[in-house]
Amino acid sequence: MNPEDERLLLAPVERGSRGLRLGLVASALAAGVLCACWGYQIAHDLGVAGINRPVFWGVYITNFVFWIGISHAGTLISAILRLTGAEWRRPVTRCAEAITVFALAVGGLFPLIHLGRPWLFYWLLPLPNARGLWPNFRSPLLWDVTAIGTYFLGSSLYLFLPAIPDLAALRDRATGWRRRVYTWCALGWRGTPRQWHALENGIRVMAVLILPVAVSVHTIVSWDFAMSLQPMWHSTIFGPYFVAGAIYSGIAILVAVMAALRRGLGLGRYISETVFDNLGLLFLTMALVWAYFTFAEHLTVWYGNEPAEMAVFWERVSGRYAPAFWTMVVLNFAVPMLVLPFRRGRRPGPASLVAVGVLLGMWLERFLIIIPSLANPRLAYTVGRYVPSGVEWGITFGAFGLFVFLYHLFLRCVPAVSLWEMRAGAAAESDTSLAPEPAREGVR
Amino acid sequence: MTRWAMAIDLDRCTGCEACVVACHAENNIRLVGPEEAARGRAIHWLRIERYYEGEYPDVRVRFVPVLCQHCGAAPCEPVCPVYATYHTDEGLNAMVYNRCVGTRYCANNCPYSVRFFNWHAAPWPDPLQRQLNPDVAARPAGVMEKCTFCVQRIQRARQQAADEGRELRDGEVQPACAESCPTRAIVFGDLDDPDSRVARLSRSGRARRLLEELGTHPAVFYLARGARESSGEP
Amino acid sequence: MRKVLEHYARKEPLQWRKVTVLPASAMVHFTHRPHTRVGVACPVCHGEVAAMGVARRAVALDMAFCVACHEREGASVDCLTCHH
Amino acid sequence: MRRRRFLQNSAAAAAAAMLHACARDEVAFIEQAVARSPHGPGESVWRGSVCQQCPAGCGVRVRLVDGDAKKLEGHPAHPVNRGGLCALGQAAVQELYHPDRLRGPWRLSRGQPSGAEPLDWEVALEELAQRLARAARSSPQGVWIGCGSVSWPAQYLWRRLAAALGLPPPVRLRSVEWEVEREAARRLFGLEDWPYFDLERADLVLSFGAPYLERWRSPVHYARALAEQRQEPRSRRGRSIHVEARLSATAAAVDRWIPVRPGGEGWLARAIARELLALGRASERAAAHYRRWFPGPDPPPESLATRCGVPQEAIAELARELAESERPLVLAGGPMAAQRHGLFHVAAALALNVLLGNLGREGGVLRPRRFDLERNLPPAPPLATLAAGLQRLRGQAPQAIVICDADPVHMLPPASGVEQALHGASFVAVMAQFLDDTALLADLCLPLHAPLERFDIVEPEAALHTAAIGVGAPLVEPLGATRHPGDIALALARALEVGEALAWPSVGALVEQVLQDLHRRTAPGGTGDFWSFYEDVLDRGGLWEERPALDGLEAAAPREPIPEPKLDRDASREPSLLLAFETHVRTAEGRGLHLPWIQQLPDLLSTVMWDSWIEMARADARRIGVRTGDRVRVSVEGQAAFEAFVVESPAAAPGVLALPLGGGQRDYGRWARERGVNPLRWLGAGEVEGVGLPAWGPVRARVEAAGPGRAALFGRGLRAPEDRPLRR
Repeated sequence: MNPEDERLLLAPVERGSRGLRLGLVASALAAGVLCACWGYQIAHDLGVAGINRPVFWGVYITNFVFWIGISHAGTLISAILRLTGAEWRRPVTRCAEAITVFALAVGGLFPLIHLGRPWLFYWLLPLPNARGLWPNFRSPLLWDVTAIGTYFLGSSLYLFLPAIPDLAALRDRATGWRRRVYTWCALGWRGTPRQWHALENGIRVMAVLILPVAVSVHTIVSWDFAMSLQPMWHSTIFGPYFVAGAIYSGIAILVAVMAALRRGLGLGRYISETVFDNLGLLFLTMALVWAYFTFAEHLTVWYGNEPAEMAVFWERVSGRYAPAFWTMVVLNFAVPMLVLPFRRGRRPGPASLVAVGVLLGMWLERFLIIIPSLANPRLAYTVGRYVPSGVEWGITFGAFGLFVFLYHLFLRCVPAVSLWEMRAGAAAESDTSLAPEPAREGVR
Repeated sequence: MTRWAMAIDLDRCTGCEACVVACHAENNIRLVGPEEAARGRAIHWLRIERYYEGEYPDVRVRFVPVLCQHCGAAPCEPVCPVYATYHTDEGLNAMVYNRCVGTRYCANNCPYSVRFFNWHAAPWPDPLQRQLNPDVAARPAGVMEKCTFCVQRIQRARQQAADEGRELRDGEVQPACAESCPTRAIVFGDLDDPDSRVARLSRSGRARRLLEELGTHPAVFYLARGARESSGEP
Repeated sequence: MRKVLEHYARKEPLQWRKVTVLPASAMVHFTHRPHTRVGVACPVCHGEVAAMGVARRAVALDMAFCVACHEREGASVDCLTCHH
Repeated sequence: MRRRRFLQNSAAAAAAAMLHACARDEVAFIEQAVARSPHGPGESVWRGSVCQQCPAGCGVRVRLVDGDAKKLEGHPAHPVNRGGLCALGQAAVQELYHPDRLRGPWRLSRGQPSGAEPLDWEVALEELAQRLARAARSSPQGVWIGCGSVSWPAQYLWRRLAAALGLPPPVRLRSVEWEVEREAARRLFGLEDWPYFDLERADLVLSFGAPYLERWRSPVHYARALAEQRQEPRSRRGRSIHVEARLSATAAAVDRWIPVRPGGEGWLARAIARELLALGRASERAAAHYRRWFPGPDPPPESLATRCGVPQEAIAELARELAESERPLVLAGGPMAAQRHGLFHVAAALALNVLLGNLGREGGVLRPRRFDLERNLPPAPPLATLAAGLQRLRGQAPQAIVICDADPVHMLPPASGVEQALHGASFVAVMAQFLDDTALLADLCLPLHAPLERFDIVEPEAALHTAAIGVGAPLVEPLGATRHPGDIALALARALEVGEALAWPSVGALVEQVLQDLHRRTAPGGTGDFWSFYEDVLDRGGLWEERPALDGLEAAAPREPIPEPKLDRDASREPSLLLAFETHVRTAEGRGLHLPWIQQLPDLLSTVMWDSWIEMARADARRIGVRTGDRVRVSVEGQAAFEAFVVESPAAAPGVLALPLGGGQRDYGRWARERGVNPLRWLGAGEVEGVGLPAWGPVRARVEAAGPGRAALFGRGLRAPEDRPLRR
């Protein structure tokens, strides 16, 4: 790790670039679409969305599940990689963890957007009040609030802890108000062995803790559906199915983001083809796991031949939602199977294209889990239809904008690749003693 | 203890939908215009479901008036995060508009699709608001609503009985649908009183409950079409 | 008092103003009957009107007030008792 | 307590000022409430009244709170409805507070949007009186008065006014099928009224087209009767069969539906009669009557089966069931009565009752019982029949036309000539609650009280085996400057100086006089105080006999044969047959469609809200490439006609399109304006043979796809999941 590397990695933070500024403005505008649409919706009531009876949940909940799924990229993957001591993780962890935090922030917005009376959302929190009323702890939605809250808190910490040494490095180089901010953020980091020891312990503890939380989050999200009586929702495998899907979509966005960083920030040297090759194998594995769950889920329903479930099944497979269903199968299964098994397919270019396809496919998967079930209730008289409205599309689009915007802000504040971890990695490789000893042991 | 329940005799129901309008008139159900209705936002706490059997020329039609079944084990209740819907001591599935934040989870978890959402606030062009029932709250936008078994009538009758220092009599409380029904197909009363009409009808051989196999324990009994002599009815 | 006489002179009905109001947005159905039947004294909610020069709202009629009394007196605290 | 007493006193002092006060601030509100509600503000009061949404005359109870009507319920003791109240009846309270109700007289300019101007009642009445006087002077035949009001005082006072002015009697404005059914009853039973069909005690009910569970006589009464026929207190469940070309709600609710070819109903009845005669079920006298009504030779069975579209064996089976039944009953009517051969269809079906010998018997066809309200009143000639009225309209263009409480432009086919006559007349006055299709063509529009705002008597047209009337009193303050149509007649009589012939100061006084007469007659020896009787009648909302009576009824001596259709070959090349039908709330009159509760009520079978629709077989829909909810363009006999939504029905016969009556008003308030299609504008089909009224009925039509649409359907699912065909 030489000063040249440091300069390159710190460049987006310290100097920025035209591309970054442009991206920031463009994504801010897109995020503005979300704000405008949501504002309009609050002013004109939820009726401006396309949801109706019986499709009470639509694109908003699709987005919620999608973004919460995406959030499994980071923390979960980085924690696994850290705990298993995979060396190639070093350039990956930071940007993966950031994905988690921002995807959670965006995903967490959707339950609010979808509320009939969003200004009363605090009633879902166990706050003391004059009426002596508590939230209903039996409701999976409350589990959601708890789990997502915990996960957000945990993954924020998990992003923040390993960033402390880098923040301190930035503090040392910055001037003016930036220096004051970085000083505050760095929490007095001086790089003493005691501090390194504490940090290493903290990161290890967080990595262990965050894993079950991450698994629980998407399990609980799946239970929003599985705990209900709706045909094709009431399924025991929804927990693992959703977690698998979440990790799958998480890897997809990780691949896409890393490819973008590699190109946009010129980080090819750090985010190497090896990294993509390894990630690609993981990606392929998750594609297989996802396909296995999807197949199992549909096969059991089809074989069971229960009338109410079959109505949903046929609607997905050959009815109104068949185009979406088969697009999903192609994007999530066929394409990855044709591309990822080959080393050339796992190179940044093709892999990121596959990843974008998988993201779209996973969005469709969430949509296909939610809407056909709601549109085909048990009492067949009430069969429904759902066409998302402009406001819903605007908010969906704006959510991507918001995510990109937050990510851009992040890139302007913290180096996308962890300086000290790269340094530690390099040190480990060349076996010089530049990096502090504890870091090598603990945070592999 | 009282446990409110309803029996609907499908052999008497002709599908005239008088109950549907009576429900609107009693419960201040909001006016949903044609555009919104086309988007699936129409609100009818009570509806007559019709199912065709067979094809022309050999067709039969079944009618099922469907309203909130006030399930003994209601799937809508546990999923509400704020207790806006819960079970009362009298077996009613309560919906508290004040408390509702509008997650619409209850509606998704209702196998009978009898819960409705206020996508917009209610328009009452003057002087239409003069018809509104003062005993029933006008719901704001963003909350769920559904059949209450005309709880305001239950309250009114109970007050009346308390004023007169007596217990409620069987048949004294009639929801708007039951009261309007031209064929007297709807019977309402206390299931815990073994002599009430509804309790006796619930024991009939013709009595069924809707989607009973889901274990929801509905409080609405449907009496199947056909002769009643062998059904052991009063 | 002068105002009352003026109204009388103009043969206009007195313009009473309601001071004890439950807004419609509270979606509460209150009737006096069950309360008077069990002997809840008027001042409990209305204050000592006789002792007031100008009538004013004596009690913050919020849900905490209602629920506290209902619990104290053993009246129903079921939501549907008042909200329907 | 003191404050309330004080309020009451001050309210009493201010009562007069408050009556028309529009300021609804809290204080005025409370005072009004205290003044009018005996129990104080916010308390409910229940009063009796009578429903006028249709001529059935159901008794109602009205819930009043603080002076506003809140809810209507059926009167449990009223013999017509016995506590029930139909959808339309329930919705009357919404009509009362409809924001587009006419609240004052208007000078209009024949459908032109410009030139409408509000008038004072004095000016309006003055003008109407002058116009009537002028027209009567030039030619009494040049004045044409039409009356569709179900209010007896309105009818009586307008008949009386016409007689006093030497004008022809007012014309009864009813739909075509109503008149044809009535003509059939006249010919078969010699009644100038409806017979009563004792459905409750019949063990087999066979109905031909009559939508008696939806919109026929009193659907509330007959629906209850059907329910009782199936159950209490019988030991055996009665059965019911319905014959109709389309699966109507009635057909769906009875035990069995027998689909016939459109226009085949009468032939099915003839075929059954043939079997009955062959089985020897009919008495000789009945058979003789039958032969004189239908003197033509019986077509051979196979020909009859072809004409009605029902297999021979099914006909024989049906006849056997009827013959073996102890108390069979046959009903007939509905839209089929308005067809060219409507009289044949209705009469052929009703004549089966004669063959089955159930006239004047329990569970059969009974003579209706009525209070003769006019027995001790100054005489007034009866209303002219619609046929006679239309003939007069066509014969000589009237100078002045007055329409009372009816919308003939909407409910009669264009061939009736009403619309043309309205355009041609030099003066048109319309009394209406809403700006309907007829009122749009008026020079002068006089707004009417809603039923709950006025004194009234309604004689139930349902015609029971118990005499009954409904009596209404003003229960709410009028919404605007409106009047009772009878009071308008009284005011005109005074203005035209025939006041001595109509000597009542108001309709209320007439109602009181009639009740005094009834008090004398129903309480022999003058027992009881009249005023307590009066209060009691107003409180109950009517007066009725407690026990039904079995009044004899005989077949009328046939004077002329019922005209039978000739077999004409269908020359049209249009592929489909388009017919119109009625539902619970969609009738030829179109009444009720101005109310949101009715518009948003899902049709029982199609579940359509807020619009008209075309019902067709799935195969037909696929052929032209449309699905439920898509729009189609319909052309009738080669002429482009209208567009509508398609609803596929598993019960629709191939090649038959069906369209509900009632929609397509040009105005009629914000919720009905330009909504749906009025089939009567397209389904004109010559003249009803033997009745002389413009017929409407199945016409040849063609449909083609007109793109996707956004139909408001409440229940898209047609079949329960377990009934869905298996997919492989």
